Amino acid sequence: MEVPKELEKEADDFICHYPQEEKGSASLPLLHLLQREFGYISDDAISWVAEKLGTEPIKILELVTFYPGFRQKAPGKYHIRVCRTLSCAMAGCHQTMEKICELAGIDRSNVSHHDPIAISTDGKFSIEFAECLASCGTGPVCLVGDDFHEEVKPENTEQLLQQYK
Amino acid sequence: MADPRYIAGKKPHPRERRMIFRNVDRSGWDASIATYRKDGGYRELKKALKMKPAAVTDEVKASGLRGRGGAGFPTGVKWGFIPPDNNKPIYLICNADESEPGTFKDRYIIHQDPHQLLEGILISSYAVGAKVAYIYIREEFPEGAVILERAIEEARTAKLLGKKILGTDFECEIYIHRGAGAYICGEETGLIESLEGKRPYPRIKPPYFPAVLGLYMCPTIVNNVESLCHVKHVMAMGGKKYAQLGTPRNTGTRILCVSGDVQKPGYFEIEVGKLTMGELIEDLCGGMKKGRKLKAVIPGGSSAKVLRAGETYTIRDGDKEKTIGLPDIPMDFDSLAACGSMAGSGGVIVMDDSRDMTWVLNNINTFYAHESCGQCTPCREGSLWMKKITDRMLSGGGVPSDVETLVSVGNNIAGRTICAFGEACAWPTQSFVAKFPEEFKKHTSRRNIGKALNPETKTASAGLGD
Amino acid sequence: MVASKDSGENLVSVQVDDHWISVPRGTRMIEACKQAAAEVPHYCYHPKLTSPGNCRMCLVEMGMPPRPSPGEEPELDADGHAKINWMPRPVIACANTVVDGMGIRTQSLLAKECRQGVMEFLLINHPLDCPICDQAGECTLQEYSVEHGNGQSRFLESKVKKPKNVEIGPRIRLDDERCVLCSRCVRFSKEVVDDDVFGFVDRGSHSVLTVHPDRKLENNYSLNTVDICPVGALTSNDFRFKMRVWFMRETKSLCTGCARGCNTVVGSREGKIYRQSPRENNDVNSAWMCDTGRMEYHQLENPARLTEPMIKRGKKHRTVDWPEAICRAARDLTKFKGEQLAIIASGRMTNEELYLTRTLAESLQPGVVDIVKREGEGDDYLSHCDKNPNVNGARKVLKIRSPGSKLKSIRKRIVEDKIKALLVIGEDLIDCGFTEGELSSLQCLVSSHIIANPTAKMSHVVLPGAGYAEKRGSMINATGRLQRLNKAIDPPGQSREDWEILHELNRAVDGCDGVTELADVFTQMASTLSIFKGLSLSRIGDLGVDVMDTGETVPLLEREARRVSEGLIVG
Amino acid sequence: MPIVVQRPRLTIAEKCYFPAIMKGLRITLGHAIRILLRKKKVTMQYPEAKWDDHLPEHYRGAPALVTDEHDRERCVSCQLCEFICPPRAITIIPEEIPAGDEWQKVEKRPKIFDIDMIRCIYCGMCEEVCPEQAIFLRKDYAITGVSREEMVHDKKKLYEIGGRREGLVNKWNELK
Repeated sequence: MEVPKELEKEADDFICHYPQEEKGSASLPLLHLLQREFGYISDDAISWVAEKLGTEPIKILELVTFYPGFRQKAPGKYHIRVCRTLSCAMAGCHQTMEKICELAGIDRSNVSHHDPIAISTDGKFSIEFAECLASCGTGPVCLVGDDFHEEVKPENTEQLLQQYK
Repeated sequence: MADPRYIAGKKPHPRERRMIFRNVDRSGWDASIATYRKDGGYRELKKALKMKPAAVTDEVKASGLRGRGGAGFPTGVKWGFIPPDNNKPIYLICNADESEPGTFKDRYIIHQDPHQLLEGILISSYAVGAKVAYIYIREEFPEGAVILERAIEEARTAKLLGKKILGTDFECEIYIHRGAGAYICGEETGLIESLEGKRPYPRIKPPYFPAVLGLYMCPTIVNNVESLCHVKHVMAMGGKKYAQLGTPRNTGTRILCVSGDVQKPGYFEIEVGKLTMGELIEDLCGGMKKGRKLKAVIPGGSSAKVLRAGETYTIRDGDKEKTIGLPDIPMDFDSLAACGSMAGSGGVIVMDDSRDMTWVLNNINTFYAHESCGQCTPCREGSLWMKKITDRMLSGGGVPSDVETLVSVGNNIAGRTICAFGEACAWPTQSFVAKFPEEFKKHTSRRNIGKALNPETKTASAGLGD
Repeated sequence: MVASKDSGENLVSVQVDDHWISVPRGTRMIEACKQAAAEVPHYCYHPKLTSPGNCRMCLVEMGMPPRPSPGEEPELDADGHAKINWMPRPVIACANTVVDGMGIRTQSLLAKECRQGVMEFLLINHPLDCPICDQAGECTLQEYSVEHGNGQSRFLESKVKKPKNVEIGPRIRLDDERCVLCSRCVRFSKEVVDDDVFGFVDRGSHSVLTVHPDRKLENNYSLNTVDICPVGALTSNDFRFKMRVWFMRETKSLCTGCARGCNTVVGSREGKIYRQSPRENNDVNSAWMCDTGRMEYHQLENPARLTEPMIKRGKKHRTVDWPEAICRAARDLTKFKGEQLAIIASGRMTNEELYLTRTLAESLQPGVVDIVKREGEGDDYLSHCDKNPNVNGARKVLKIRSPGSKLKSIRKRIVEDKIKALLVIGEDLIDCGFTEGELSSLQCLVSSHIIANPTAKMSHVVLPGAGYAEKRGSMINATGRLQRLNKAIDPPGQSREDWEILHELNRAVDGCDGVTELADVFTQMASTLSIFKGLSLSRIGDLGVDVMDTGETVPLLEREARRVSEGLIVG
Repeated sequence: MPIVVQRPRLTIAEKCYFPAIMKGLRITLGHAIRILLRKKKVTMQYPEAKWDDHLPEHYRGAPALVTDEHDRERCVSCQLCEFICPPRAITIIPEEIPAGDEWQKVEKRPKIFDIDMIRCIYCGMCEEVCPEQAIFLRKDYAITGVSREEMVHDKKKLYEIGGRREGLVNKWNELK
């Protein structure tokens, strides 16, 4: 794994946000950086962060597996997270999910707790359910990468996917 | 300050009293520091810096401001817990990990008025003596993090951060710390652990009270976004004057977020207790959807106990006791608590008569099973068990003993865990089963065994904690 | 209040299950209950580790005396204690400390319900594989489920599947389905041996204990995690599937791997040792021991064990009976006196054996007596760099000033043909630099060993001795503590406890030594040597007594004491 | 707590034993008459004739190991039978099922399982204690041999006698 110079610089800046002897605090920021750069957190990335922060690799693995925000496998080019919590579910997020999968060619039959992400056959889209995205008044909502979309009813899904080419 | 004008269609309801949300949906408003300052921003910071820190805390105490994160603990009292003889650094953490389902107020504050939050944080840091403040923002707000980052840069350029703020000896740095999608990071000690780069396992209290042994074992104050914004308004109005807003033990304004089966879901800033549930649903949200009747309301985020339409409650009104119905409940901390639920984080979820309560509970259980951190036994094992029972009920495998088992599992969790998550995951089960027994019986009666009553279940639970 | 009158400055009165007791201020509730004989069940709590309070098994009902408003007298009960206000919520007994006037109920309905609830939660996803699990018989999950469990399961769902039979280090296997996530192993590794390799991955009900694939659990103290694991999640490869614990006889003894003298429990059945684990002694080894020490017992199973006394005829050894061997050894040795004779004893011998060697030396009058030095690597925890378990004994009993210093001159004088006879006890001289040529030039070489070795091969008389777990005796460790070694199994074949061999030799040389049993040796020793004054073998007790001040300290114990003083652990 | 049992009060008829003796004699006489009339046979010409076909299901003959319907070894060598066995007739040495074995999931099996039939008293405790339903008392009762060694049933012999027994066992049950 090759970590670009600028990224390393950015990582060092993050480490400075915390007291010198509490470098471990920068674990989450560093993992975010690496996920932004590589799309997911690889085993190498875990070792890199551990070394950078002078901690045991298991301590980083603990975090990566705890937080659903970190992925351990490469997602599609656009990663979609559909909110499945109560208000969005009442607004029809499951139908939205089904429709997106249908349009993008994603088979979710094999997702499990340990592997929640399903990827389209062409690798363009990947999708997973997320817990509350905190916009319950405008459900169903979803995140495509860092873009937030509100009121993604099944009928709006085609338009949504077309924004990502 | 002139009265703000709002974007067409987003005009606040006349019953609202906008303070925190004053600039939300305001026409001609943006998140820049220039706009904020033009509107009188950072004046309260200047005012606070002229006072002694203790005096600022006293103002907050006098205002009666209660934390808006969920527990409703008085903010000024919390600040007062920092040991007076402390010689370790003090930290302030802004809890922007808004993850209680049904709550969506922080998003608007952060997106549209980040400087209000920064000002609140600076005033509070000054009051408690913190030189470093962290904003722990949830990962699901990537844009919010960018906006806050930009706002911090602007504030730094304007010498509102760093050393010698506004020419005084006050120094403070604010850093953004992004979470990574964990509800438990909303629990203050869980948040602190997460900030320390560990798994966000909440700490045991005693001995780890954050105000004494918090971040890096130093005194730490953790406040919700909305609470910190209120501090600015407390400074603007003065504590005593602020305390006149709302009702005596429930002062100020608060933002209610309504979602679910109403005509117009949305956010409403109201004076605490000056509005009833019925008014909220009928007047502010435009009533229930056409042809539908109100069935149930979760008044304070998904962990609050559900209230059933048609129920009556006995609450104290001064010295008298009175009996009221669901629509008459004033939306304040004490009244909702008296009705057996809680004001929590202000997320009101409304359900109409088309909803199957087992399905609703299953959705909530799925959330809590997924979000349990797994540190302590009852919550780790119980949350998934409850989800599995409701899963089975929905897919037609319910057995008569399930209802009793569900409640007893809930009872075995609530009050026996390290943090309040135990209650949060048990209360929905306890209240739903108690208040809608007929719906649960329907799924466990011998007649319905083998019939999957809700085709959505499969999608609903797929991939989440089976 | 009555209680505060008779309690000292640092004592507080606590009511446990309706009885008032006095405990030191700062005592954890769980320890107070223990003192009141109301044992509170627990999984995650361990007195030597910090308390995370995660298992929730020790929930009890707690009450406090009310805080009276100024000027108001507190309401007193019949005993003169302030009335207790019981709290509606249970609290954990492991992490909370007592305060004066506190009440604890361990048997109330609430406390019982809590335990039953937690027990049920722990069992729903736990596999029912007690017949296979090595922990069965000493598993707290088993024990508490009998005491506090439901008797039947209400769990109709499928259990969570987790990794099984995971190799997490060279000596340990992990079964995650059995794990109750108490985090004792995590805390031990981090807090006691500074090897923070354990961690939990995933979350909620799916949380799994593991190590990073690149960073295994291989420190020399790893097997302690197996001991403290309250269930069968961590099992020792060495003990795994060898023996059910209920068959084993437990003998309190010592590890003789180094001069630390860690207190141990040896588990054996029908003449075979199956495991050796640490026994708590807060003056020696806390509750731990190193992996190397645990494995020591395997030397006793060496296929090259000597099981019969032998005499060399020509180039070959032939087996003889004990009287013949002893007689021959005594006859040969007594031919030589003074400068012609040397005795090389061992720092692995017990004080009693050393004492009998001393009396033998008094009769034989050898020119030199020495022991073999055994230096190795020590660490900052327990393992000592002196690998002889009883050098201090040799110093005091055999009066050896500088162990091993005379070996060189012995060699020299053998070559010079000045030393013609050698008595070697428990040491392989070839290992210590002697050559076969040197040994073969001796006219008389009598040696005692437990395992066949080149020295035995060169000896004219070979006397098979007993391994450390096959004999009794006492030793003095590096910090000057006199401790007792106990016999777990019989020595194999005709081999004998070394003190008996030496006793027989003494008798053959000198006629009578006034000894009929081991305790007599100690009694004689106590009357001769001042440091043993007033002691007897039985008076040493299971935990030993300090007899010397060596000025040495145990790094691990010092750190532990510091953590106790900081209130992090109970100790 | 001791339980005090009241001695029953006997009637005069009971105290003199005579009716009881008469009752016994009547039964004996009845049997004698029936045999004389050849209505019932009580002597069997063992070993030419055997009881085998009449043995009840719960008959306690030689203990033996059984396999399940997939011919999988049921015994996990928990050694409870060895523990409970009153005459100490059972000797078990467990072993780990090596990696790669088809049934590795169970992890443990007996390497050696011996029952000394000279010691065995056919009490059935082993069957009762077995948590995996792996050991059963079968109908074989005529266990003979010409040497002590022959009287020790090893694992092979025990499976030979035991055969197969169907039904789900804990260790293969995914739910357990």
